[in-house]
Amino acid sequence: MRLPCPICGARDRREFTYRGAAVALERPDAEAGPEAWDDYVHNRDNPAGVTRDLWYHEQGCAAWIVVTRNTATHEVLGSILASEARRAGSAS
Amino acid sequence: MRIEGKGLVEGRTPISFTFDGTRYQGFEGDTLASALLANGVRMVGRSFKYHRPRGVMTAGSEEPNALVTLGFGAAQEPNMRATTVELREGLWARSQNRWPTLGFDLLAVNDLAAPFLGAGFYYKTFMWPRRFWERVYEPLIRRAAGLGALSGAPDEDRYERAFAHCDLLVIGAGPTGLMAALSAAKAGADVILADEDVAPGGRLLAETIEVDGISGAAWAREMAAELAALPNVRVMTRTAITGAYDQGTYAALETRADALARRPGAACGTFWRIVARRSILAAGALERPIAFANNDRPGVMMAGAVRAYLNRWGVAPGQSVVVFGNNDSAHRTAADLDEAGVHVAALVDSRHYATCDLDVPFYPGAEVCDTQGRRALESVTIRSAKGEERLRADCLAVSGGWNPSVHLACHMNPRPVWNADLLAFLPPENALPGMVAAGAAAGDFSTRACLQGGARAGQEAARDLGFKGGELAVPMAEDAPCDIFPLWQVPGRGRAWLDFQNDVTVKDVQQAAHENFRSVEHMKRYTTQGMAPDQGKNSNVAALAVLADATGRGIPETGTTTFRPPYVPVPIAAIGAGGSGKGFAPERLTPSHDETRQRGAPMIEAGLWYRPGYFPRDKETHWRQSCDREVNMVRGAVGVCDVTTLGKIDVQGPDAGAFLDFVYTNMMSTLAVGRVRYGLMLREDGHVMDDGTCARLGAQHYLLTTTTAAAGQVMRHLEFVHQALRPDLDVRLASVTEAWAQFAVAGPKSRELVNGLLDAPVGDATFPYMACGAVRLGGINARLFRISFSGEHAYEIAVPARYGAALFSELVARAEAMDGGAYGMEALNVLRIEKGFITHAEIHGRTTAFDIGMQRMISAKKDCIGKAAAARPGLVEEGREQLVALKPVGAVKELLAGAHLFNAGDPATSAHDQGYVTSTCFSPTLGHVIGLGFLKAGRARIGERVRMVDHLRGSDTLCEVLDPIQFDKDGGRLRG
Amino acid sequence: MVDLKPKTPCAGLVPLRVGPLSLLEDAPGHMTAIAPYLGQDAALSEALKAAHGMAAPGVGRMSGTRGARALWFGQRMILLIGPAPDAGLVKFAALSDQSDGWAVLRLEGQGAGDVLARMTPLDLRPTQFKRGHTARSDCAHMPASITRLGEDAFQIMVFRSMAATLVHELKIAMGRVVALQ
Amino acid sequence: MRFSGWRVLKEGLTGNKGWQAHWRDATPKSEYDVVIIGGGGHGLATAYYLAKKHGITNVAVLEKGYLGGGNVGRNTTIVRANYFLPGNSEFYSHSLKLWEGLEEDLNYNVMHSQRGQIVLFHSDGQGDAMARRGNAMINQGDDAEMLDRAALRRMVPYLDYDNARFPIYGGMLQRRAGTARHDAVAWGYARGASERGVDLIQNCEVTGIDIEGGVVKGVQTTRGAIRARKVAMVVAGRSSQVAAMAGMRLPIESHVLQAFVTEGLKPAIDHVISFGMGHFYISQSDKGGLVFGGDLDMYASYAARGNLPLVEHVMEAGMALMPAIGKARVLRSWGGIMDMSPDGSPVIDRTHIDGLYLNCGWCYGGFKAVPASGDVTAHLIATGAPHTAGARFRLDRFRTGRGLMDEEGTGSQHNLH
Repeated sequence: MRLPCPICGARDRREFTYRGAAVALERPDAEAGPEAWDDYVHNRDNPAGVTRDLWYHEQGCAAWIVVTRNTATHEVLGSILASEARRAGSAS
Repeated sequence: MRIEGKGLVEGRTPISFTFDGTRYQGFEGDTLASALLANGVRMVGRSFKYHRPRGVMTAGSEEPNALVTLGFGAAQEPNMRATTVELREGLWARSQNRWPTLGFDLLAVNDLAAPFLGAGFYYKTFMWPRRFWERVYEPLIRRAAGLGALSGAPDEDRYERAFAHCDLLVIGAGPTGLMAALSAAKAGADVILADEDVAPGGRLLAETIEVDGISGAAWAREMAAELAALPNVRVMTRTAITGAYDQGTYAALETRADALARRPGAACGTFWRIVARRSILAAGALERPIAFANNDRPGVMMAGAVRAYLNRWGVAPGQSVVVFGNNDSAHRTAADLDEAGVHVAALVDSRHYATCDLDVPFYPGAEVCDTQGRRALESVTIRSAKGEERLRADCLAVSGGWNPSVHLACHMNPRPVWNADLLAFLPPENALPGMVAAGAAAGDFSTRACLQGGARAGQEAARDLGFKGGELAVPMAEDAPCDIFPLWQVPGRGRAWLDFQNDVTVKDVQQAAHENFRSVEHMKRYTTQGMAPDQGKNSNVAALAVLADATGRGIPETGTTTFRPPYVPVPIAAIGAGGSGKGFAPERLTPSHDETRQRGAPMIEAGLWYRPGYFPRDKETHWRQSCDREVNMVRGAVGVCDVTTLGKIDVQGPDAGAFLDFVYTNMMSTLAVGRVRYGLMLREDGHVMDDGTCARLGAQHYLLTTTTAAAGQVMRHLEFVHQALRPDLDVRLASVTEAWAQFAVAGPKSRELVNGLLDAPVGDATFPYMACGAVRLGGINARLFRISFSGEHAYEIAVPARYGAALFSELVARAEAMDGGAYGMEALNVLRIEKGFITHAEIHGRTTAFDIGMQRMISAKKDCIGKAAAARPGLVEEGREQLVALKPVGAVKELLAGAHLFNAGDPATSAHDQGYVTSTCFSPTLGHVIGLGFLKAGRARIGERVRMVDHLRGSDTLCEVLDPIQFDKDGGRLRG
Repeated sequence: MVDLKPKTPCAGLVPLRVGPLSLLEDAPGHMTAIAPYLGQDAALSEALKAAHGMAAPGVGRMSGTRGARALWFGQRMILLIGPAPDAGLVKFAALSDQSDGWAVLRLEGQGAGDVLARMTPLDLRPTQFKRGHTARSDCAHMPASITRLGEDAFQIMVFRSMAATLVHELKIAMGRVVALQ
Repeated sequence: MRFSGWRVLKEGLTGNKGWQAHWRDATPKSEYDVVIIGGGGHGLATAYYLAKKHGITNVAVLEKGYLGGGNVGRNTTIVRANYFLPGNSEFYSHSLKLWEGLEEDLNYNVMHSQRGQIVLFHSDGQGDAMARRGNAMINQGDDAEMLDRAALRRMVPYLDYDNARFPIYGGMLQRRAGTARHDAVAWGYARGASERGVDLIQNCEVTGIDIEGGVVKGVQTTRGAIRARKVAMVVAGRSSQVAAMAGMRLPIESHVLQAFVTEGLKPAIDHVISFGMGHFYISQSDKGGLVFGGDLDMYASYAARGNLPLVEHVMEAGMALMPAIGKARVLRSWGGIMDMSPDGSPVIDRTHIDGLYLNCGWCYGGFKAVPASGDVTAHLIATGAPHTAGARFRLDRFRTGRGLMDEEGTGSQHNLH
């Protein structure tokens, strides 16, 4: 399995550490309330298909990236830096 | 029997080898199977369940019968296919799954009991009496089952692993693969051509077919030479592609020729991970048997294998051969045998319309319906329109058609597609990203079609990758159409084998269907068909056909089971190469490692690091003596401990303070330059992740420490928080763990020791408790931190790592001159337990700040990671287990980490569980055993007595619940 | 005044030779991790050029000359090798002294690429990974920085504490490669 | 038909013609008292105990593929009760007791083999944590023994005691732990349920859950609509998709766990052995194959197949722990889809929809749970009240933080287990 690091290009999966769904980028406000926090920390869409998830290029350039991927086929559709995804998300 | 003038081993070096204690001779280039057949050895093994005599059936890695054990002692290798074992001088092989001998096997009695041992019989019996399963039935079954045996000795582990990268991977170096590789390479692509055989050529090595007017084998040699001369081609023989994985990653097992493997330093094989942008599956096809009564006797072989032994190795597998098939492969075998002067007793063709111009007895529209002979084939029963006829024969060559080797194309789940004309499963289109199938693997069975298909696939792959050219003239070769008539099983009495290795017969599959195991997966799992070492390569399609028939469905509706890696079995030692012994994980050594070892300290694994347990001195015979002395040394004088392993992270930038406020529960932005603060980090789930210190070295420069165990996790976490949550903060992180050697200098004489080294001494006023700053020592820039994990007046001193070894020696020597010395992890542990300082024994992932009494460290003034989740009601309930210290007050003065706590008088059962002990030690300072633990509502129960029970080690005592800090509660020694 | 003797990460471990392959420890001088602050990449590159004679390297590249090199070292990080960093750089970037943090080894000789192919998943084919190319990757389960210095020459860096393991693993792989030559 | 040795003899003598189908293939009726979505081990066991213990037989088990085709048919077959946190502790203890009587109960030989499991530890700290676990097991009434190196060496001499990167300090033995023949467990429950009147319906995929006014009314399937008073979602591996049909978003991420089997070998490993450094566990099947596995591949996946880095890590761990297995050859690898919950422990609970029940989150521990999971889920459906052995498997524990069961101590958030 290989993942496209936006900085380094396609790299072996063993250079990366997994973190899970990219909803982790959308951290609620401190006062958002227990339901919002439960949703953020625990509940997941968990699609059998295209998902966006977070990987850390730990044995590489140390970038956190968001990979768009199909969980049913392992096809990789693209990736961006988590910092860019976060900035884009905050802007919207 | 060798045939003069046949085969590619002609004129080569003779080799002697041993099978079951008898010495034989073969030739260089032989496999063990070809050499055994040349020596007239017919029976080479026993089947799994019925212990039926078995002989060589195929000429490749799919061999189901001829599994042998090679070598002895630690070199013993079980379950080796004789058909792929290259003969070498002194090779020592023996048959397996028999006792006492191959010829006389007591478990052959199973064959007589076959009516009771049909599919799934064991699910219906062996249930009474209950304890007999483990005591009687299972041991008997286990002993009878299994094939070869492991030696029990550690593997010598001479495998290696490697990576390779290419534009195009061509899998299989037969006519298809050779053309594909050359075509793509000529266009400029980087090509890897891999084949499991010892030389390129594939079926061309086994046939009398000509290519471009020369023998197929000669043509293959020329092609291989041409490819080898190209700089962008890597030909990998003896290399089986074993698995297809995501994004063009392939696993491969390369076994090394014996002479190479024996060179000093060489590996006996390589487990490759090949990354390819495109691949061509040119893996050919495997011939399949036909199920008829007693089709498993030694001497019954695949027709194509008979040709291979004859044409490649010059061996006639019999003196009188019956050939039986439903397609032209049978005719080809009969022709080759006839031409080589081997007696063909009959050519039996189930196709009623078949014709034959060979001068051999020909039986069109007929079938072989039975065979005879116990340890070797003696005769064959043929059923035709004229009735049944028995012919003497010592070899029966069978062809039920060919199964394209679709396996790799299906490793990513898609199922192969049934082709009713070819009576074969073909690789599904686009099953595997970047892979196309060509040649026989794609259902092109003529040589010419393979050559054409390979050339086309190679050229298209290259074009797809952006290369131009690669047009090749396709050589002339036979182009016979595929003509096959369905024949899976010959009706009749007697058992007809489908899965030879697991002894699964037509009846078993029918029985399974009868008992409602009608799904192909149920049939497989109930009968074990396809689960043997050949993974159904010889049996799957026929078994499917039988199941389809038994359930009234067609083959495509019945479906196939899943193809899974590896294509051929791979030794654990190959995939796990380098993992044994110390190779399992890197070793991290501290700057003081050598000095520490010289001082005789036993080393303890701390994550990947090694740290000293204690530093034994003369006359100390027990670790406790050393530990107690080291504790007393720190409490009374001064101790030195290497703490380089603690994670150190530079956090710099205008927003460093804001960033740290967000990751720590407490405020760091308010920390003054030159000061240190203890910090607690939570996970977002509200539990404690790690603790450590945070030093402010400059207005925009903080230095954090983490625990040794959590250094990597914390760095990953900080990068996550920065990049994924707060990229707006202008802050930069760098791990500097390894750049600095750091030593704790602890004890009442620590300042004296430190000042002896510093270029400019420090005092309480200039350097109070929790101060930090740059210092110089011996002209070197160093850092000094007045922090303590022992509760004593203490410092940590950091120097560039290159000076670490020298500084440690210097510190220890000076400490010893002051009645102090080095201390290890044991003493460090005692010192911190006395002070109630926590480690990962307490912050074990399930504890909250509330549990360890640090809830007030979660600042109310700001948000931080984990704050919201930590406020969940369940995480702050008074009834939670809270950190306390314990001391035994019963008759038994013992505390055991891992023991559980109960109210005095309660039974020691789950329902009454009140907590547990996490850390214990004998405190030389306090003069008794103390421990830390968690007790329900513990903070409110100081002074109570609780019962500690350790069932495992038989300990039961009363303990007093104490405040976690048992030594110097007001911290006077830290500040003094 | 105390006199502390320095020790290099690979002291006593190298040099070693196996067939045509040799493994040496480099003495790189100062090594400084330089991480530009937000929006300061161009300014940092200018400052580097002014102070040390080389612009900031692009992703996966090394710039400079043998005496003063700048190695791409990860996302937003450059490793300045050789000179002590110019004091002015702190305006544009966070600087961390890494002079002692890494073992710096040089593997040279025929088959050096084959040795590394046994240790790292990087694509090191000469057409893909040319002289002056550098990458962060995994090397025998260790985080590493790998740089091609020449046709058959590579620089390999791992954490100082892992130097012994790296040398041990390289030695085995060198033996394996040479045995097949 | 009762299975027995006598029956095997009798049938063997009469051509094996008298055997019957192990279960009936039913066609769906229009209405059931209970519909169980999922014909895996847990679903089949739930149906069995509903019928056997509660007399509820108007039950359908709907399976989109073939019975037992999920994780019950693709695990490493280990059965143990060595948990230590309240909730898991009583549940797995209950399950092991059910295992011990399962063959008589089902009249099906599931080859439950109590050969003992040894979990190794490699530091004093791990030993302390192991002691806490072992004591909890005994507190719960189960068995556990601490073995020192010498005792271990006598029992399992083939481990690497002398050169290991992470030396073996000792191990914890649970003698009552062991293995079972995984497929047979599914088939045995299927047969038992079918005999008691439960309809087992294969190739029937649920495509919708009918809910009116907060009350479940039935399900839509590829074989038509089926009304039901109660519906249980017992579909670990597909929980998120099925729950989404009821408008629920679960605390589940799906991951792939790989497992491996070698070619058949004469007996070499008599116990179940678990490595304490690096995930690795191994046993030897009665057929002779070494069956082993390791950690998750560590990425969300429904592909039921994995990748090489994990494969290699598992084999490295095997070589590190027991280098004597180096010449065993891996015959087959496969993958299963794991319902990973945040704290690594399962959920058996009511939902906010009346009559709709949830059984999910088995992570990589579902096989040994099958009997108790079926029993507890059946009890919940039949009585409306949680069974004492499964009362803590609440869905709301993540929201409230009460009763989290993070056995590994890696956290109660995703991707840490």
